Amino acid sequence: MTIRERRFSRDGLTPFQRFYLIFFALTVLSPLIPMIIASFAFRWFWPDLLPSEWWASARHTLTQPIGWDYVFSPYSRLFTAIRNTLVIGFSVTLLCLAISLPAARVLAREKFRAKGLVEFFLLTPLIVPEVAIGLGVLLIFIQLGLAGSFVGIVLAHLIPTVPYAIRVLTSVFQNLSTDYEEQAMVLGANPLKTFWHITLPMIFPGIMAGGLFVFLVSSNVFLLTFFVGRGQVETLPTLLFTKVSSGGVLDPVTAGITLITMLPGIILLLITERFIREEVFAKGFSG
Amino acid sequence: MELPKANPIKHLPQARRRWLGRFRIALMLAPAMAVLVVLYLGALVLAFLQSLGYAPLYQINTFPTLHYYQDLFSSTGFWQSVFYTFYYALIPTFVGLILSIYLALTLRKRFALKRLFQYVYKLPLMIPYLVGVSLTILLFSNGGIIARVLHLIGIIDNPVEFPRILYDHSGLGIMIVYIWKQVPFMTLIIYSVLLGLGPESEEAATTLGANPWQTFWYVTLPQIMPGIITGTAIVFAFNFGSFETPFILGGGFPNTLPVEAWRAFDDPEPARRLGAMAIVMVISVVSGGLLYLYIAWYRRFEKRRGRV
Amino acid sequence: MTELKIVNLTKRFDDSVVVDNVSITVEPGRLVALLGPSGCGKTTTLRMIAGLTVPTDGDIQFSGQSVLQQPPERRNIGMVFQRYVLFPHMSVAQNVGFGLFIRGISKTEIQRRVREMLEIVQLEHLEKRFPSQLSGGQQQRVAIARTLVTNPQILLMDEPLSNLDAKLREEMRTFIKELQQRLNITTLFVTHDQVEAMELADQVGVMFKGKLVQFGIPEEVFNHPHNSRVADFMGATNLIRGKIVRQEAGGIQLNISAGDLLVQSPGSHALGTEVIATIRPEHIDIVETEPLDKHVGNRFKGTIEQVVYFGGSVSYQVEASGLNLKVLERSTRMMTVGQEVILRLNPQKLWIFPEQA
Amino acid sequence: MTELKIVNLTKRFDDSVVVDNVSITVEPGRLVALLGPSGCGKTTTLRMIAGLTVPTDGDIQFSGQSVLQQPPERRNIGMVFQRYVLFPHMSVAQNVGFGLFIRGISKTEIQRRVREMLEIVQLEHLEKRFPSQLSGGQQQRVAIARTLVTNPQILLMDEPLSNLDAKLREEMRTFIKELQQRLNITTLFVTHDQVEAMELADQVGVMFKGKLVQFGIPEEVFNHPHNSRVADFMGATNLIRGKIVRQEAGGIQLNISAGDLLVQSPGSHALGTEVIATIRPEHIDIVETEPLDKHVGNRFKGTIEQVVYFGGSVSYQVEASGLNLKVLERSTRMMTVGQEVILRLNPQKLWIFPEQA
Amino acid sequence: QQAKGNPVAEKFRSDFLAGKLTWNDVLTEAKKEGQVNWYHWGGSTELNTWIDQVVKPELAKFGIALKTFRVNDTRNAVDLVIADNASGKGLGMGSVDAIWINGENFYTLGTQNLLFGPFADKLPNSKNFFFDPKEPRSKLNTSDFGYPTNLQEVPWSGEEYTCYIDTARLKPADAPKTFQDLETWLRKTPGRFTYIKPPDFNGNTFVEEVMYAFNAGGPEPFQKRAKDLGLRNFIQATKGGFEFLKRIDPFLLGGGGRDGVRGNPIYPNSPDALQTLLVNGQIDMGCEFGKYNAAIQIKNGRFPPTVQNIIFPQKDMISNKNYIAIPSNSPNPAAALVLANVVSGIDNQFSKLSQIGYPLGIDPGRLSAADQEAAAKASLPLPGITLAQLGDNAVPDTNSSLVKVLEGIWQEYIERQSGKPLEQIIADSWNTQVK
Ligand SMILES: Nc1ncnc2c1ncn2[C@@H]1O[C@H](COP(=O)(O)OP(=O)(O)OP(=O)(O)O)[C@@H](O)[C@H]1O
Ligand SMILES: Nc1ncnc2c1ncn2[C@@H]1O[C@H](COP(=O)(O)OP(=O)(O)OP(=O)(O)O)[C@@H](O)[C@H]1O
Ligand SMILES: [Mg+2]
Ligand SMILES: [Mg+2]
Repeated sequence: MTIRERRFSRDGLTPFQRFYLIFFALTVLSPLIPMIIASFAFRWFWPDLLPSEWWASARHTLTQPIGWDYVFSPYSRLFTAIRNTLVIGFSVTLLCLAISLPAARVLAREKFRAKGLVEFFLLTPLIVPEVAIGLGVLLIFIQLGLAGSFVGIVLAHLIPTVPYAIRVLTSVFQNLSTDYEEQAMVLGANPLKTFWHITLPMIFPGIMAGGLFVFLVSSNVFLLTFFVGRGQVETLPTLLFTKVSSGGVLDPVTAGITLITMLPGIILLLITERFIREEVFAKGFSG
Repeated sequence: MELPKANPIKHLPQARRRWLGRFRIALMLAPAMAVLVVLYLGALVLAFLQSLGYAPLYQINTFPTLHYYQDLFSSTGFWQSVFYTFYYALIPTFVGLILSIYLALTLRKRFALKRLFQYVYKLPLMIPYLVGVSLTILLFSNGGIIARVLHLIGIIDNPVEFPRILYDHSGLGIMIVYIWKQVPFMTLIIYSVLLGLGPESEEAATTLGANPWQTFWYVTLPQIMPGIITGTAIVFAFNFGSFETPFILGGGFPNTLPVEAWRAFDDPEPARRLGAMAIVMVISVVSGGLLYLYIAWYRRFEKRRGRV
Repeated sequence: MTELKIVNLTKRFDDSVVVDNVSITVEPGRLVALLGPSGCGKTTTLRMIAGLTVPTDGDIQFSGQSVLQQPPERRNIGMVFQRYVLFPHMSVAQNVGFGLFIRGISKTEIQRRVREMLEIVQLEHLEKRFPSQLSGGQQQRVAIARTLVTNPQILLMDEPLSNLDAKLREEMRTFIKELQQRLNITTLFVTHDQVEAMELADQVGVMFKGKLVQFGIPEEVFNHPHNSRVADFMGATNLIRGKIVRQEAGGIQLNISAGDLLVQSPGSHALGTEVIATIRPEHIDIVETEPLDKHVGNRFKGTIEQVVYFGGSVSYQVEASGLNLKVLERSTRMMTVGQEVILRLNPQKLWIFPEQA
Repeated sequence: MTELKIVNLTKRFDDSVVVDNVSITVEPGRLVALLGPSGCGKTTTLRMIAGLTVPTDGDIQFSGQSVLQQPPERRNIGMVFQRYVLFPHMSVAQNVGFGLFIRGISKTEIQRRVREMLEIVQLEHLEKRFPSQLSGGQQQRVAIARTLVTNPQILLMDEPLSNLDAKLREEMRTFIKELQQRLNITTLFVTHDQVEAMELADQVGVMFKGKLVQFGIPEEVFNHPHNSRVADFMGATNLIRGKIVRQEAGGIQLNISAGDLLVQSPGSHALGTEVIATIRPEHIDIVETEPLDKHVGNRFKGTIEQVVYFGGSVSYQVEASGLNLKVLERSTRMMTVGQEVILRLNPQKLWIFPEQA
Repeated sequence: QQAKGNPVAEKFRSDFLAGKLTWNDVLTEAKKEGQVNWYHWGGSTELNTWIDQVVKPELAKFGIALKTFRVNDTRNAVDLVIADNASGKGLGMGSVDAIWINGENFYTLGTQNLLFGPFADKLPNSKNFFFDPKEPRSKLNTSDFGYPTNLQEVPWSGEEYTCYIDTARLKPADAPKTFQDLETWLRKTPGRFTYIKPPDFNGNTFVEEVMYAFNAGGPEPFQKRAKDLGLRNFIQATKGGFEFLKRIDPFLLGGGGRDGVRGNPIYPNSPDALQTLLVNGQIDMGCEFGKYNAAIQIKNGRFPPTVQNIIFPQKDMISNKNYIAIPSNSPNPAAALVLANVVSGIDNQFSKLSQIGYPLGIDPGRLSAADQEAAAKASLPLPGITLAQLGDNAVPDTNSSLVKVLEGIWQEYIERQSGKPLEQIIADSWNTQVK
């Protein structure tokens, strides 16, 4: 850009906007630094900005693993929690997509009586608080013997995820003109083949976006897991809850687990940013 | 009398298709509906029955009784809880909305490192609230990083002098977590609506003589309203029903309704658990009702303006 | 070759009748254009033939056989959509081969026939490309190839050119004309562009609000519209009101504001009937100076009121004793505003129809 | 009335030059059309004039005053966008009144002027409607009304008709022409449709790849293209290669495949230069029988190879000793394929330009 | 009303309780069961690690896989037992084999008849405990918060409510020794102390100690069941204590610092939160369960080395034991018995003491002299005080039927600052909690 373009253009940032972006980036990123420091601390008392003794120098003086040694030891149950989080997340994603796809397709394409009612009902879980659902679901699951089981948690996670999935997928189907499917039918494809060869590949990015969203919600949900899991199934959020709910200072283990808990989200973000297209969201949430 | 010419062949496929179609719609909706009806609606119904005194699980059956609601409404703690619940839910929604709108508008500009920033700003969206809680504890507690920095530069002497942000009824810590986590969410929604809008209508306003502020106020804002409504509705509903953040960072009794519900449910005394269900019902009805009114109001507003 | 016949076809959506008792026969190997303004039910008619929409009433027959009971994938028709509708996740070759692939034809056979088809549409060099990498005209040609590769018995085209720009549209028009003639495939072609219909069709059907208003060969429809709506739609904007004063072998004598008008239009009308005569702008001659045979034909003195230069042609607005006529000429000469001229309205090019409410 | 002058205007995006050193002057009250294929930089030029895009180089002057430093909202221009861009949340009246409202004008005054403007665009009965309830043409008229109500000094229109269908487009063309002449507003009109440019413009600028290739009155540009790209773009598809063999007062003599060709085109060329001669299809005459003055003018014997009926006109493809020429005639007579004819190429309508690499 | 269990497990129980089985039979049965689900409070990384490091391999030797469930609150495990039972899952069918438990939760299981049965004296390692009711030292083994254990749980750890100070700011000599001292000190230096908020049991215990100290009769009436004590006596016993708590409320951390001016007193929610306040220098003194707590925290870097224990309040330091209980619907009852036996073994008790500072649950009086010496050696040095001092000042816990009542009074009178007269608050709480 020439100087003139920079001077007159409104495409660029104003100084305040520049400051705002930097401030925002800092609020997101800068807490990570003390968190990393905290995870490597051993003695870190007021008012020191840096620990007076580090994990590395203290770890061999004790009989039990501390700090990162503990985090990565089997005693922390971290890997169990990660595994559970992933297994639950993927199961929820698959199941949720499987039941949301047909519903979304119907909602996007068909007209029928009570459609408005169905749509409204499918979205209300978004606005009814998790505690309300959680306590009730727990009561049901206790009766069904599903409390504290994986299946129970997966089913419970469907409640907050199905509305999102349906919303996103409905907009995906709405964006997909029926022309393609009709063209395929005219070319001789029966409905099943049409779905497999045309519809599915074409909505794949949308499915990915929806799936990601579902996975994200599932891996972030604490309360339902906590209620329904009854302490028997530990995921990253419940593990972290145990650590931070005491209200004390952040010890190195908690700091470490906090950092690890961020990882799935960061990895997901890195590999999938291109799928979380703003456009998909636009349709999903502006209606 | 002349019989109407029957033409069954011609009308048969049509009739069959329509019937099949109706059946197909029901079939395709069934799985999702079933899950939600059984789990979600079932949960609410069960909670409702319990709140009315029907709980064979605890060998209690005084159905129907409004006793638990009466107890609830007559305690002052409950009304304080209601106040705090609203307070902690509304302020971050509102503040977050303003921050999000500005961030979304800023994001449309061209700037260096924009791609990178697109990743950075979405980060809080991707990680659990508890991580936000954890970060907040580290930074904002009385002996936390910020207090230490203030000490270093000589503003405070002792952690006691640092303003209480956590574990306090001011709820600042709770709101910080909410805002930190929700601004990216609302930004994403508003930004995506803005992208769908394109710059054209704003440019049109500009060529008609509107300055940037007028353009925003009269042209951009009304058009991103749908995004704002959905975003704030979801965020408010979430905050209203959020548990872990006020549970950990809140100031203790009286805390938000969800925390009170949890406390009551956690009580070994079964009768108190039924009280929890009464709280739960209040939360659901208030949150659902409010959002219904909000959206209905918005619909009417839009209808008056000829949209919808 | 297949004959396409639709009989009393009707489609009702909710309460509105979108296609109203339409009957058309497309003879084997012929191309019929369905012409009409936006929303008149053209697409709906086509979709019913394809089986994508179920008719409320009436029948559709391919070579005399009703196909109402067959789902679209079994009707063996080809349909080209307005917006090409290429499958974005498939290459050109895959798009073209899709219909064959679905029929379980062997890979080598598919390859052979796809290549053959791409040669016909002159896109053999692009077979590896994806739709997003093609221009509009190329996309449309792929869409046509994809449709034709399965040897459909009927070809349906729904405004296939309306998304192309002017230049491309003309090229594709020629291309489609040639192709259809070469393959001799029974075709129903939907458009809202008269020129397109005229150029391509063996016969033209004009639809208004779900009804088939006129059906015939292009010149007939073009020059002899059934009513003023058709006339207007076909671009015959010169409508002259008059009353029939005489009727004889040589033609019909009208009394119009500017005097008398002789029309050589068939049909018989009662004397005194109020009618509308129409003549296309390009069928009016402008004579600069009074010719010798002063009293022959329909001549009117007029003044040029507006000149619009269209490049190849010039359009004049001429006011002639109460008549306001539009005249279109090749731009080999240019007249100026205010110039006095004489208009000659060829009686054979004039056409009358009853005045409407 | 304001004069619009752009001087050496250049815009670079990243590394590509999108508008390259373009200079145009639009005289007060005149309408200039900027014509060019998609992506040639027309919109960018307009946006720079409006202030929506900052030029890399060059100047923009309104009545001699540079406006570069003024933000768009202070330039007092009116801009009509390709996709209307009405504010969906405002009624027609609110849309039209927006520019006045922004200027803080009183409510009653706004109401008066909006009503006045809506009368001009003949939409007074729709003022309460919302954009989504209007047809394309109505929307475009609202967009124009909205733009004009503030009395802009310059009017910029970016392909305002390209989203309308053929019939509407023609109507709107006339409407815009009349309006612009009535209001006498300096206008720059962008289009990729030659006919539109010809019909509307006082002067036409042709752009290719960011460069202004030709600028002049419509007839000039239409009949005398500077090079074959312009010729092709303007629809003059008959390109005849030849070599200059003689040059005299009466014209230039070319040697072409079919014999000799006389061209009365200005400019001097070296003998032996390879050139291209062009003539528009509508400027070629077809003579059915050999006329009396046998040796006068450029005459070539040919055979009709294809006949396409376009309604008002007929297009013939004629092969004449190696030349393949397209001829467009009014459809007052019809010739048939295979018929032998004589083509007459009017030397005054022929035009030559150097052959390009 | 226990749900019916599966026949195999039921037969095992009746045989075992009838003394028909040898310990080897139990081991065989346990090996068949193959695993054991132990629910315990999981808030201590040291304990979690120790269980995984020590108990797990120990059980593996018997062919039993130890699965531990780290619950946030023991109540969750109790709920699970209740829910399982309610849905008809009896012995051999539930999900909880063993719970680390005491007080109210045990009381809940006991009153609902959801315990496996009197097994404690039938374990080989029961030799390490006094169970004979005539022996006064058996009291902590047979009575849990005043509720008889009936041998349905076996002790595995003991604790004492202990306070600590940071000597960097408060010299041991200046540290309060009684609650009167505490008040004087607080009025001099307001804000330097606070206690954990009830209903956390650490908070309850502080309140209980205050009650003991301000009751003329000392701890004695608080050992009685509510029904036996009576409301009138209860008011008598608690009034002074609560008035004291009310008096110091404005002088606690954040409390305003003057009589009649209530600021925003901070009652931390948990021991962790309390420790944070101490480490940040916001308070100089704190109290919680854990004889060895300060020592361990110093060792693990959480406390600065300047922290020391003090004896406070003299003669009123509550001491108790906690236990392993087996619920009536334990899916692996034999393995649960083996677990209970293993953790009450001498070696494991010593290891627990030395490695993570959890005091012995077994009775030193039942150990050989050599073992007693080893125990002394195994225990960590206490900063500032001695084990003997702790023993001298120990008093028993409050009866579990009274705990809720105290909790309710505290919440109403202190936390919610109710304007009602104290006696009425006490009566109200009594009436809602005592059935
Ligand atoms: N599924 C439907 N439900 C209700 N009305 C419909 C449906 N499909 C079409 N219509 C209505 O039927 C009428 C005719 O539609 P159709 O698409 O056939 O018109 P068309 O002649 O193809 O117009 P265009 O030239 O704009 O494509 C329109 O008024 C349209 O709104
Ligand atoms: N903001 C931009 N950044 C980069 N390139 C741009 C930008 N805006 C336009 N261009 C490029 O500049 C070229 C000219 O664009 P412009 O919109 O001016 O073309 P146009 O002549 O209006 O075409 P059309 O007829 O399709 O509207 C195009 O190749 C386009 O891709
Ligand atoms: Mg159509
Ligand atoms: Mg453009």
